[in-house]
Amino acid sequence: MNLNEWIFIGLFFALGWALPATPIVLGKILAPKRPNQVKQQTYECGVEMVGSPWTQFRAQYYIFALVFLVFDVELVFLFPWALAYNQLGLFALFEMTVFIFLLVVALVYTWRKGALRWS
Amino acid sequence: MVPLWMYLVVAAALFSTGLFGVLARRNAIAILMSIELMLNAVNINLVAFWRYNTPLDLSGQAFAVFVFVVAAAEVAVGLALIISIYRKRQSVIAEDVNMLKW
Amino acid sequence: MELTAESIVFLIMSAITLGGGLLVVSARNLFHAGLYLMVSLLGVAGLFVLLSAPFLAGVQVVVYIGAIAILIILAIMLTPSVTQLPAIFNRQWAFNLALAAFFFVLLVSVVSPIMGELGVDAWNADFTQKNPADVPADSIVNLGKDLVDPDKYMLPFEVASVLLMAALIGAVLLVSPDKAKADEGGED
Amino acid sequence: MTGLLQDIGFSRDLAVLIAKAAGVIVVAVFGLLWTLLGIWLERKWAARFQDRVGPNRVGPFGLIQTVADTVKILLKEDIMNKGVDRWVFNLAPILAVLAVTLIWAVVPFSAAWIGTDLNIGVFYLLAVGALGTVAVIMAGWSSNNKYALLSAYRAVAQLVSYEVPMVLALLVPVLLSGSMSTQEIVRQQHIWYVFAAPLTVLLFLISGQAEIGRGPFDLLEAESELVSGFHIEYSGMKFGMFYVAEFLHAFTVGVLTAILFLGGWRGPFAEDVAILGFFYLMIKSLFAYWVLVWVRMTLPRVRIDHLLDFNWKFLVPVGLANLLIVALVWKAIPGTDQISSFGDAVVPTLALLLVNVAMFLVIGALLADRGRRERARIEARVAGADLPVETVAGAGD
Repeated sequence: MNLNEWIFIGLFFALGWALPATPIVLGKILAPKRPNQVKQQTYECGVEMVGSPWTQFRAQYYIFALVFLVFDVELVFLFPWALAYNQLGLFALFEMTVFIFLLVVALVYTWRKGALRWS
Repeated sequence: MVPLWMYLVVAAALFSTGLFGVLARRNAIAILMSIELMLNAVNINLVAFWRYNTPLDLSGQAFAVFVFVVAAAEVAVGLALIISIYRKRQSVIAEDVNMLKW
Repeated sequence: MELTAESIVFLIMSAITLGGGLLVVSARNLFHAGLYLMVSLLGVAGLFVLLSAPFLAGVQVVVYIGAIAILIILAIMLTPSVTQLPAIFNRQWAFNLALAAFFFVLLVSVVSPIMGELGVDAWNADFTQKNPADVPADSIVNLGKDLVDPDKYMLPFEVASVLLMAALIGAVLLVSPDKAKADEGGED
Repeated sequence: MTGLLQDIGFSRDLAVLIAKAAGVIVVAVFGLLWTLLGIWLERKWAARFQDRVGPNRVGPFGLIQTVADTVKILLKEDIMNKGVDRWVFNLAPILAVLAVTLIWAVVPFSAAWIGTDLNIGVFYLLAVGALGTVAVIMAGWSSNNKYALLSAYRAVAQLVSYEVPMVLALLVPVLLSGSMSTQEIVRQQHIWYVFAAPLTVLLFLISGQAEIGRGPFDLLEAESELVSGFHIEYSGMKFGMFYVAEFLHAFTVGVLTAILFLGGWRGPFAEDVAILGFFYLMIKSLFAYWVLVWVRMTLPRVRIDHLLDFNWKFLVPVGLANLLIVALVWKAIPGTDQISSFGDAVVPTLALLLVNVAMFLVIGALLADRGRRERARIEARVAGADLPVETVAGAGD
């Protein structure tokens, strides 16, 4: 494999920071800086902050991330499969259908359980 | 290229770091993160051995992909357990979870 | 080790990986630990690229950073009271540190060429090799073929799907609020 | 350029490095400069959709408006509220922009111009997309603000959910072309994939719109509920960077649509004249981008439960079915494994087009039926239980 292709990505990572960072630093230099207590209050629609932002949130968000995680891992398998698809037989399609079917079973279970429901 | 043993040393260091985290951290999520580090060390080893010993056969890569699957499943269930326990006890300290101890 | 471009990149990536890893286990703030975990995982992805496995590097970023680490960070955000603990390590941490260090020394002594120089060759393996054969350009295509090949990884492949299904169902069961229990008063 | 540098006296490795670095700077600076023009363009379009004139004061047709805005925002005070996590707070906008500009590394601008032609190009796009989500979470978490935090949670739910149909859509061009390299996918499009897979294009555009977080999917930064969400505490140039990232991301989705489905740089004489290919790509990208702006300006924001239902109960099943059906048809037609000219591609494209039309009809019928039943159910419940409509409307599963 040619590592040269990846040098570009590596350099992009190394240099890409500079482009958005430059205007921010420039802004730091040019802009006025006069902080005061009131200005630095956390914004809460004009009233003073009530309690800490760390109140309990619903675990619903976690379930969506969870379903995503499982799908994401499965999709990783789909990429080499799709890439090699032209050189594979019909059996490969069948296998992938089984694979996806099992995934859909899990999704349907989650759905039926009502875990995908927001209310 | 870089000799094989250097990759193995890096993996060993990462594994030991993770091991220390698993043994010493109190927070259950931190323990889970340390386990991820250990799994990653395993993956480095798998891919490095594949690259240096059998680059024509893809067993090492395939194995690494399955490690990803196991890691994902482990994290999904592990975090679900932690969140579930947190809901009941308002704590994720591993030592506090002693329901099965006597 | 002579300093070629490749070895420099290797050193940088190793430093990122190990530095990130050390920060993960030592960070006081758990959210930061999660971010450091991402850094460390990115370093591992870099090592994969160096090892001519760009697909795995991609998988590493997509699955580990894009899904697993995000899930972990989400869990950290959902269990807020513990982002700042008075003590992050348990009481036996010194002993554990010694144990991990001992383990590291043990591993290094096995894999590094020191053993060979001492004349011990118990593993019958050569860890000092430097010039393996090139990886064929279509290795990802071959990976796709192998994964669905009945003679190779077809079974693990389908079992992986079953495992993920089970994990999803189990995790959803654990997390989704149990209505029947909540009605009874929701004791442990 | 490498040869030139070597002539000056650099070693080969160093010359390659410098040439690559120059390439990086060209691509990244182009992306950011394009933003200056693109924001003006979008504001003009948006104004037209809303029956306004749009920016027209600074420079001819208001062309320099964005430059003026940039100068203004540079001079704005950068306020950091109490309790922010400084490092994370400052890194988030930078990462947001970086995550988008990194995509441009694999964009084939023409037959000869590409940052780097990775053999895992499409996968790389996904990987980079994941970094954008991280930036949003970092911003939301570090702001020490309830709205920002809520927005970060929503980011996880929304961005991450819509990545699934996005990936399912990306898999179709990979399957059709048998390659993950962006350049190779463009080369394989003897007939644009939009004709072979219109349903996939639709999936890609919808999930793309959600990934950018723009209306009707702008729940991350809903002004009226979350007072602009994760970047609520940002001001000055840091806010500016989030703005740039959002715009650039939107345009990048247009570019990706053009590359994956509209034939990229393909067009008359594009193979020989590089600048023509670049020109074609930009025209196609702008068209795709215009469609996105059109949707944004036309549709109202959806509710979060609808948003997630729409993804998991509609887009994902449709995406999975679409992928399997396309794969089946692709296998059923002989000769699809070696398509090397326009002639080879005609029959498969027509067959896929027919299948796609059939899928559209089936999906349309299913949706119409579902809509009828839902309406009937709500009407029955409203009539029977005499409840106010609001409490019933959201009860559907």
